[in-house]
Amino acid sequence: MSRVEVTIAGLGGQGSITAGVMLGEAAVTYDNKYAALTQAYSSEQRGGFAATWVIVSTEPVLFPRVTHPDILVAQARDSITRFANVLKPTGLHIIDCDMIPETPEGFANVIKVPATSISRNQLQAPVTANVIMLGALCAASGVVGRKALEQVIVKSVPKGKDAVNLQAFDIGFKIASEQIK
Amino acid sequence: MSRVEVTIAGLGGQGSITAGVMLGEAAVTYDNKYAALTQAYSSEQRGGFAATWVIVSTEPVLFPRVTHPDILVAQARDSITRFANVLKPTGLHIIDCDMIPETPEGFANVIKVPATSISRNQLQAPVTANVIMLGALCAASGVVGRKALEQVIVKSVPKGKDAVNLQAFDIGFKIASEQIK
Amino acid sequence: MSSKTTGNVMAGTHFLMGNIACAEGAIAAGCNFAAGYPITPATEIINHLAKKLPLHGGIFLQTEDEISAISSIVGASWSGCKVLTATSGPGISLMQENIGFAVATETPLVIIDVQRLGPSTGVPSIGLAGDIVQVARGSHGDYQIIALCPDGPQEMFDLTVRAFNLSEKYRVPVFLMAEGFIGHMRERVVIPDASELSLVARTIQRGAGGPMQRQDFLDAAVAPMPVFGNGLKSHVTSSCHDEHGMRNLSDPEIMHKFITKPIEKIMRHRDDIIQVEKNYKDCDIVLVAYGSVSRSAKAAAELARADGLKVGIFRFITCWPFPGEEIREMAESVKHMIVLENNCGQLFPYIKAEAAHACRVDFIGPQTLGQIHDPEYVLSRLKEMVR
Amino acid sequence: MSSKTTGNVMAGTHFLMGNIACAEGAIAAGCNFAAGYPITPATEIINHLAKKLPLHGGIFLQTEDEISAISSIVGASWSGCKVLTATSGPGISLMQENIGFAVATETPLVIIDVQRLGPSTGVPSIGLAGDIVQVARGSHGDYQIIALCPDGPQEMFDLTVRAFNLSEKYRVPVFLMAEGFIGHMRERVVIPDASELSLVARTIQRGAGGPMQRQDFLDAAVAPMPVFGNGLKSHVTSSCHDEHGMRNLSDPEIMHKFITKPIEKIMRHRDDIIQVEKNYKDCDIVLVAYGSVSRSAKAAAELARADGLKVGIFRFITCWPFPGEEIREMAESVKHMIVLENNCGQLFPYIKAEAAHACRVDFIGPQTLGQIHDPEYVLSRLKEMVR
Amino acid sequence: MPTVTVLEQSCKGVEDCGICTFVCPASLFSASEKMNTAGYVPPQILNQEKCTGCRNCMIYCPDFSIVVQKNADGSNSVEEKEEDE
Amino acid sequence: MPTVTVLEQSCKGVEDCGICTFVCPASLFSASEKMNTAGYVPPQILNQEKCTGCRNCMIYCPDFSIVVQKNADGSNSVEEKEEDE
Amino acid sequence: MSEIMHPLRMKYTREHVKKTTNCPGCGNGIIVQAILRAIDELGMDMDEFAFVSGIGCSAWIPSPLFNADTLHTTHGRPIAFATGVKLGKPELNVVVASGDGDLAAIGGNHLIHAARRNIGITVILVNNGIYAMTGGQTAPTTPRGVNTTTNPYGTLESVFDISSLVLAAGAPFVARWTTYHPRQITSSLKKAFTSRGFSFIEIISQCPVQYGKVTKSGSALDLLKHYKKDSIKIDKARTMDPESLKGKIVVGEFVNEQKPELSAEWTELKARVMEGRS
Amino acid sequence: MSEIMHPLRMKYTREHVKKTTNCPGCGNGIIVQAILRAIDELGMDMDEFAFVSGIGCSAWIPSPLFNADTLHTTHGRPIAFATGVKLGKPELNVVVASGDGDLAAIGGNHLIHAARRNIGITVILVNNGIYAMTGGQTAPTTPRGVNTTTNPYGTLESVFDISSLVLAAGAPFVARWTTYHPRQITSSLKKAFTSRGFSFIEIISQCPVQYGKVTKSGSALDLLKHYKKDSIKIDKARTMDPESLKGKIVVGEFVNEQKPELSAEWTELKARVMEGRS
Ligand SMILES: Cc1ncc(C[n+]2csc(CCOP(=O)(O)OP(=O)(O)O)c2C)c(N)n1
Ligand SMILES: Cc1ncc(C[n+]2csc(CCOP(=O)(O)OP(=O)(O)O)c2C)c(N)n1
Ligand code: SF4
Ligand code: SF4
Ligand code: SF4
Ligand code: SF4
Ligand code: SF4
Ligand code: SF4
Ligand SMILES: [Mg+2]
Ligand SMILES: [Mg+2]
Repeated sequence: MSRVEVTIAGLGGQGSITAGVMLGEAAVTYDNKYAALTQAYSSEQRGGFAATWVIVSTEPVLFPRVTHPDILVAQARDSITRFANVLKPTGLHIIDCDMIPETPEGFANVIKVPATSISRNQLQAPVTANVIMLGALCAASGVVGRKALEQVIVKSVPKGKDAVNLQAFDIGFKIASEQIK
Repeated sequence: MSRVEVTIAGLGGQGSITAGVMLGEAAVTYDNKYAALTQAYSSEQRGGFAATWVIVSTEPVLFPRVTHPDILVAQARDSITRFANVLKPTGLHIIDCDMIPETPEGFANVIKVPATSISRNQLQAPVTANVIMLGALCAASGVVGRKALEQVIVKSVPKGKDAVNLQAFDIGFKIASEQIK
Repeated sequence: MSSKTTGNVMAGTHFLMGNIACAEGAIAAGCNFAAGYPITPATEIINHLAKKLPLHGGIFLQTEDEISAISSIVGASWSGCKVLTATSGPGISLMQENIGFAVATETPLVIIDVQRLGPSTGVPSIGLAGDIVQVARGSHGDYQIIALCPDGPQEMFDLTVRAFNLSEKYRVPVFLMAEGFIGHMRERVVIPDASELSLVARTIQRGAGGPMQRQDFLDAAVAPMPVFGNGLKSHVTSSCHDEHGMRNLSDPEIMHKFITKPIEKIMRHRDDIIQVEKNYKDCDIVLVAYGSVSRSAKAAAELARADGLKVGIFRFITCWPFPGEEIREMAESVKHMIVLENNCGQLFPYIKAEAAHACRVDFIGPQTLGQIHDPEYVLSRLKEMVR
Repeated sequence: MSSKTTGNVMAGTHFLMGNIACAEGAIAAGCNFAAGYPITPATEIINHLAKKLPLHGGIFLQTEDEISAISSIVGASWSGCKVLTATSGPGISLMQENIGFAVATETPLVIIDVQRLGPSTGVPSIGLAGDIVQVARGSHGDYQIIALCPDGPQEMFDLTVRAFNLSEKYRVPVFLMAEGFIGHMRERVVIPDASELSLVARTIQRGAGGPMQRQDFLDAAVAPMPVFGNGLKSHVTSSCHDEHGMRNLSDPEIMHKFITKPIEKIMRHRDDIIQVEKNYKDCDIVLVAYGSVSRSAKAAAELARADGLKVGIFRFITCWPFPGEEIREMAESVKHMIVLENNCGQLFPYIKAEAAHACRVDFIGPQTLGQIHDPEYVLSRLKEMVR
Repeated sequence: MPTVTVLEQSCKGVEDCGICTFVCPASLFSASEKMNTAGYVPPQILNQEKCTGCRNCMIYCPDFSIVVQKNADGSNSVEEKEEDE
Repeated sequence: MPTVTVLEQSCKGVEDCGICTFVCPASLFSASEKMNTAGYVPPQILNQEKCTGCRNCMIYCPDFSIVVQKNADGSNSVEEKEEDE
Repeated sequence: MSEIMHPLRMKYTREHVKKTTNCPGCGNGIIVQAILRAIDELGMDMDEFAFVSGIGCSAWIPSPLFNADTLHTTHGRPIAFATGVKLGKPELNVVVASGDGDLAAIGGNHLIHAARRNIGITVILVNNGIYAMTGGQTAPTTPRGVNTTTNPYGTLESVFDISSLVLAAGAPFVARWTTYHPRQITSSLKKAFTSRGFSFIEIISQCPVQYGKVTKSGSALDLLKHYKKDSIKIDKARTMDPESLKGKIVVGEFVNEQKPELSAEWTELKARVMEGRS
Repeated sequence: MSEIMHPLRMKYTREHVKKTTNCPGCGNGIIVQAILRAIDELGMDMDEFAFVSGIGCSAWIPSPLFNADTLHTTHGRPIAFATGVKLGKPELNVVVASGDGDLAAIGGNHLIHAARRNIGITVILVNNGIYAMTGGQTAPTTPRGVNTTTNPYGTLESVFDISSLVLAAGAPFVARWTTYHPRQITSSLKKAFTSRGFSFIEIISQCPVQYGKVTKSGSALDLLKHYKKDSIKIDKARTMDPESLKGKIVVGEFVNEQKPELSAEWTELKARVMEGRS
C-alpha cells in the first residue's frame, strides 16, 4: 500500500490532532516511511472543530492534501457531517460510538470504539480517548506498526502517563482486532 | 525662434533661480508662450551653487531638459566652470563682470554687466543683481518681452521694492542694448 | 494675469511647479482632508495644501509618520471626506500595509507619490520612476489599484483631478506617479473654470437596516459606500469578509471572493480607467514610455522622423491597471517596440509579456540613472537596434 | 530515535512542522541573532528560536514591531552576527523601507516570510503565495534581492541554511518564501550531521586605514564587509554613496553605480544563486510552478502520464533573481507552458515575458484561492487548454 | 424580590469562568449538573430568595449570560445606583 | 597668555553665526573686514591680551574655527576645568 | 423564561453576531458590558458613535459585536484611523478599544501622539499583560522575570506604566481600573464620552488562557482575586512609599482637566481663515 | 599660524570630510564638539564607539564626520538599529544622535521602548523645535500657536515634554541641556558613556535658518540669548509653581539611577541556560 490517506476529526480538546501527529511521527521516525500532515481547527476553546489529515506512504508524498481519505477516524458527530462524504466508499470508518451512537450509513467497514466512556470510566483519563482510537486505527489498518506507535506514545505523553496511554492503546487495538476478525 | 534654451547660474543667494522663474512666468502668463523650468542647488547656505534652466518656446516644450543652451547668464566664476562648456558656440553669454573679471574665451557674443557693483553701490540693493541681469537678457535676446518681464517683476518682488527693481531692470536693459548696438 | 478663483478652482494660465499644480488639482477636485508627512521631493504639495485647504474649509493634518498619514485618511474617507496624502518612495514603503487595508475595505483615497532616486534614502532631490511596481505589488496579497503617470505640471493638475474621480467612482486607492523631476519642474499650466471641471462623488449607501440587509462590499459593479455617521451601523474590516462586510475565516468561497471581487471591480471597468496616448499608424517601430521620459521618447521620435525614420509613440497615462490589451493590439500591428523607462525596466516584463508573441521588444534605460534620456541618445540606440 | 545534536545541528530523521524545520535550519546555519514580532502563520518560528537560540549562545529579541525587527537585525549584522527575522505578509509590508536599507547597504540577513491569505489582514491561518512580487519590488527604487521557495518542511530546513549561505556570501537580504500551508504542515525532515552541512561565512574587511583607503561597497564581485568594532571606522549609509560608503548626492555617475552595482553583484552570480528543478525532456507541455503548488503540478504530471500525456515539470527553487534564462531555454524546446501559482498570477507576466516569443504560455490559479490546486483539476484544465 | 436568570446557552461554564460564583455577595451560584450544547457547565442558583439585587452577577458575567430583573413588572431596566467598593 | 586663533577658512561668519562675539566674557570678537572663499566674514580678535583663557569661544564655535592655546609651549591640550554658570 | 435576554445585548449588539469569540472567563466580556452600560446610562444612541479597533483578542470587544459604525483596522493603527474619523466628522463620538500589544507595543507612537495633540477620542486599552491572540508572547506589560512563549527563560525587560506614559504625553483624562471594577469603568467612561479631549482608560484584564497558563498565574478567578486584593486607589497610593506599592495596582482617575481639543480647534481655525478670505 | 588645527577635529574626525553641512550658527556644531570633548576627557578611543543616526540635519552630527564606525540609518529608526548593534556587540559604546522629528515624531515608539527595555545605548536628541531639513514643518516640539510651513495659521497641537516622556517610559538616566550649556552637555555625556543602561540627553538647540525664520524667533544669537535667560536648573524648578515656569526651559539631570541593562542581562542569561544545557 503505497499511499494511505487518513482523516482524524473531532471537537477541540479531544486530541484528534495530537493523534495525527503521533501517527505521522511513528510512520516517519520509527517505521521509516513518509508522512505528511496538515491540520485545521476553529478558535473556540470548546465545542469548536479540530481535524488533521495524514498521508502515510512508502514513497515521498507528492500532493500533500487529503482529498478522498482511505480512513476516517471520527471522534464526534460533527466529524461525520464534515468529512464522511469524502471518505472513499470502500474506506475504513472508525468512530467513537459514545459520541456517534448511530452507525453511519453507506460504509462497508465501520469500526465502533466506545473510546470516550472507556477513557472516562475505565481509565479515569478522558484525555486518552484519542490514543484508544489510535490503537483501533493501528489494528484495523496497519498503516503504521504497533511498535512504532507505542514508542511515539511513550515519547509524546507527559512523564508518568505512559502506562495509562499504552493501556489505552492496547484497549483500542483489541476492540478493533475483534471487529475485523 | 521656436525654442530658446537659457541657463542662469550663480552662487546660492544671488537669485539666479528667482530670475529664471520670472523669465518663465513672463513668457507663459504675459507673452502667451510656453516655458519649462528646472533647477538645482546645493544645500550650503552660502558659497554653494544654484542654477536654473529655462526653455522658452512658441510651441509646447517636448524634451524639457536644457542640454546645449542658447543663452548662459553667469553670475559667478563657478557658473562658467560648470556651464560654459555646453553653451552653443554661437550662443549668447551674459556675465556679471564684477564676479567674472576675465572675458570667457571662445564665445562670440559676450555681454558684460557689472551687476554686483551697480546693485550694491548705485542701487544700495544687492538683491537686485539678478534683475539687472534679467534686463540685460531681455535686451540682448528678446526671448521674452520687456513689458511681460516688468509686469512679473512688479508682481514678484516684495511690496515697496518694485521701483528699485524696475530701475535695476532698466539699467541692465540699457547696458546690454549698448553692447549689442 | 488671466486667473480667477471660482469655487475652489484657481482658473487661468499659470507658470506652476508640478507639485503646486498637483495641490491645486486636489483642491479643485474637492479634497477636504489631507494628511501627510514632509519628504523631499513631495514636500511642496503638503506645504501648499496646509496653506490652501483651510481657506476652502478643509483640513491638513501633519501626522507623526506616514503610517499614520495613510491610516488617518482612510478614517476620514469613512467619515465621508475626499482624502489625499502625498509622499515619496520611503513613505510609500511605510504605507504598504495600510494601502492593503484601503484596497481590502474598498476605501476611496488618492496617494501622490513624487518618486525619488532610490533604493532607500538614495538621492531625495533627484527623480526616478522607481516606484512603479511597488505601488501595485508592494503590499502583501493579490490586489488591484489604479495608478496614473503625469508627464508634466499640466498633468499634475489634470490627473490629480482624475485620480479623485476614479477613486471616488470605484472605491479604490489611486496613485499619481509623479517623478521628482516632474514635481519640481515649472511649466505652463492651464486651469479650467470650475464649471468646466467634471467632478465625481462616490455613491453613498442609503440602504436601511444593518449591514446584513445590504451589500456594502465585494460588488464588482461597485457597492455604494456605507460612510459613517449616517446611522448605517456599517462594519468595515480588512479581515476576509463577505459582501456585508462581516468577517469570515472559514468559508473558502468567501475567501476566493474577498480576493477576486475587488480586482474584478477594477478590471471590469478597465476601459473607463485606462488612458493611453498613441500615435504609431504606419510605423514599424514604436517608442513605449510614460512619465518624464515619454517626453524624451516624443522628442526622439521627432528627431527620427526628421531623419527619415518612421517611429511611433505609445504613452501610458494609466499604468495600472496595466494596459495589456492596448499593448497586445499594438504588438499585432508593429514590428518592434522599444521601451523607455526612467528606471531599470520595471514595466518592461509586463509589456513584453503582452507583446513578445507578436513583435520584438527592447528596453532602453536612461544613459545615467537620474537623468532623463537624451533624445539623441535614444535615437542612436534605436538605430543600433534597428541595424 | 535516530537523532543527535552535534554542534547546533539536530541531526537525524524527524517528523517536523515546516516552521520548526526552518528554525532548526537557522540554528544549524549558525544564526546567533534573531528578532521578530509574532504573527500567524510564522509565530512558531520565533517561538522556537526564542527557546533554542539561547541554548546555542544566541539572542532572540522580541521587538515592539516589525520595523524594529528588521532594523535591529541590520544593526546586529553590522555587529558581525548572522541574523534572521520571521514574519508574514503584513510584517513584510511594514519592513519594506528597511529592506531597502539593507539592500542599499549590502547587509546580509535572512527574512522568513510565511505567507498568508491577503490582502491586508485576510485570513491569517490560510496560506497563499501572495507576497512573491512584493518581496522583490515592494520597497521603493530599483534593487535585487534573492528569494527561495520551499516546497515542504524538508526544504524549510535546507533552504533556510542556503538562505544564510547566500546572504553571507553576497551581502544581500535573502527571503525564504514559505506559504502558511508549508509552514504549518508536518513531514519527514532529514537533518544531516553538522559535518555534512557546508556553511558560508561572510568575508570580513581586513583592510587597514579608514574607509577612504578601502572599497567597502558597490563591488560587483562582493566587497568584504567592514563590520563594526574592528577599528575599521566604517561608514554605512543608504544615501547614495560611493565605493567607500561615503555619501554623494551630486555626481550622476555615482548615482548610477549606487543603483546598478548591487544589482549587478547578484546578476553576475546568478548561476550560483539560481536553482530550478526541471524535467521536461521530450515533453511539449510543461507545468511551471513553485512552492506548495509545485507538488500539485508534479502530481498532475504523474496523472497525465498515467493518462498517456507527456507533461513536463519545471519548478523555481530560486524565484528571485528571476530564472529568465532557464525559462527562455525551456521556451525554445517546448510548445506550451502552463503556469501554476498559489495566487492570481504574480510571476506569470515575468515568465511570459521570457517565453512568449517561442511558445504558448497559460496560467492556472487554484480553483479556490486558499486551497492548493487539486491535481485532477489541473489535469482537466490542461486537457481543455490542449484540446 | 429580584429575579435572576442564567441564560445557559451562552454561558461559558463555571469550570473555566465561574466569575458569578466569585462576585455574588450572597454566594448563590454553583456548578449545575447540566452541560450546554457547546460543552460548558452553566451555574445554578440556589436560594434565590437571598439575592440582594446587587446585580454583580449581571455586570460581571463576561458573556451576557445573567439577567437580574429588579422590578416587580419584570422590565429590563439597566439603571442602578453607583456602588463603590 | 593664551593664544586665540581663528581658523578663518572654516568660519561661517559673524553675520549669521557670531556666537563667539556673544560668548566671550571679554567681548574680544568683532567682525573683521575680510571675507573667506565661501563668502563668510570671520571675526577678528582685538585686545587679545585681555583674554581670560576661559575657552568659551573654542567650545561654543560650531565650526571648529577657534583654537585657544593655553600653554606656553603651544600644545593643543583640550583639558580644562569644569565651569558651571 | 427562555425569551429573557440581556437588555444591553438586546439594545446595543448586532443581532446576527450570535456568540463572542472570547474564551471562558476572559475579562473582555466584562469590558464589553461596561462600555454599553455607560452608553445606556448616558441615554446616548449607538449612531452617535464610531468604534475603532486593531488586531488582537481585545480588539474584538466592539467589533463586530456593537450595533454601530465599527472600523476594524490593522494591528497597532486604530488610533491613527480614529484620528481621521474624528477630524472628518467631529460630531461623532469616536472610541478605540484594543489590546496592550496593539496600542502600546506596535501602536505606541500613535498613542502618545494622540495624547499630545489632544484629539477628542476615547481610548480603552485592555492590559492583559500578554499577546493573547498569537499565543502568549511577551507584551510591554508583561512583568519582568515572568516566562512567556518568547521569553521562556524569563522576560528581561521592564513594563510600561502605560497610564503614566500617556499622562506624560499630555492626555487630559487618564484613568486605570481592573475588570474587578466594572462599575468604576462605566463611571469613568461616562466622563470620557461626555468630555471633549483625548480620554484614556487602561483596564487591567484577565486572560486566563494565555496569560494565566503561559505565565502560570492561574485561572480567571485567581486573576480577579489578585485585582481585588492588590488594587489601591490613587488617592491612597499617593500617600504610600514606592516600596509598599510594589506588586500593587494603582487604580482610579489620575487626571481630568481641560485642554483645547484638536477637532474643535480645527473647526474654529477654518471658520477664522475662511472669514479672513471672504 | 596656518598649521593650527582644532585638536578635537584633528583627533576625532574624518580627514576627508572637509566641511560640515550645518548652516552658520547652527547649534549642531556645538553639540559635535561637546560629544568629542566628552570622549576626549574620558580618554576613550573612537574605536570603542559606534554612532548611529537617522535622517535630518541633526543626524549629520556624528556621521560621516566622526572617525569611527558610523551607521546612518533611515528616518526615525536609529534607535532600533542601535539596539541590534548593541545586542550584537555589547562591548561597543553605542551612541545615537538625531533630531526631534526623527526620534520623537516618526521614531517615538522606538524611543520609549528602548527606554523601557533599558538597552545600554546613549541617545542624544537634538530638539530644535522644527523639521529643519525638510524646510520648517511642525515638529512635536514646536510650541503651540507658532506658525510653521505646515501650520501657517498657527500650530494647534501641544508639545511633547520629551524628557518627561522618556522618564515615564522607564529610562534610568535623563538629562536636558541647551546649546548654551556645552560644558554641562559634556559632563552629562561623560556619565552617560560610562554608565550601563539607557541614557538619554535632550539638547535644545538653535536652528536659525528654519526655526528662527519660519517661526520668527530670530537669529542664532537671539535663540542662544533666550536659552541663557530662560533656563532654570531642575533643582530650582522643583521649588517653583507651574505658572512661573511658563516659558522656561528646565535643564539638568532629571534622573540617574541603576537598573538591569538588557545586553548584560542577555549575556548572563545565555551563560545560565548554556550551562544548564551542558
Ligand atoms: C503587522 C502585524 N503584525 C503582527 C500581527 C499579529 N498579531 C495579531 S494580534 C497580535 C497581538 C495582540 O496582542 P494584544 O494587542 O495585546 O491583544 P490581546 O490578544 O492580548 O487582547 C499580533 C502580534 C498582525 N496582525 N499584524
Ligand atoms: C520615511 C521618511 N519620511 C520622511 C523623510 C523626510 N525627512 C527627512 S529629514 C526629516 C525631518 C527631520 O527633522 P528632525 O529629525 O527634527 O531633524 P532636523 O532636520 O530638525 O535636525 C524628514 C521628514 C524621510 N527621509 N523618510
Ligand atoms: S459568569 Fe456568566 S459565563 Fe461565567 S460561569 Fe457565570 S454565568 Fe457562565
Ligand atoms: S444580584 Fe447580587 S446577590 Fe443577586 S444573584 Fe446576582 S450577584 Fe448574587
Ligand atoms: S563662532 Fe566660529 S563660526 Fe561662528 S563666527 Fe565665531 S569663529 Fe566664526
Ligand atoms: S578664551 Fe575666553 S576670554 Fe579668551 S577669547 Fe575665548 S572666550 Fe574670550
Ligand atoms: S486568549 Fe486570553 S484574551 Fe484572548 S479571548 Fe482567550 S482569555 Fe481572552
Ligand atoms: S536648517 Fe537649521 S538645523 Fe539644519 S543645519 Fe541649518 S540651522 Fe542647523
Ligand atoms: Mg494583550
Ligand atoms: Mg528638528
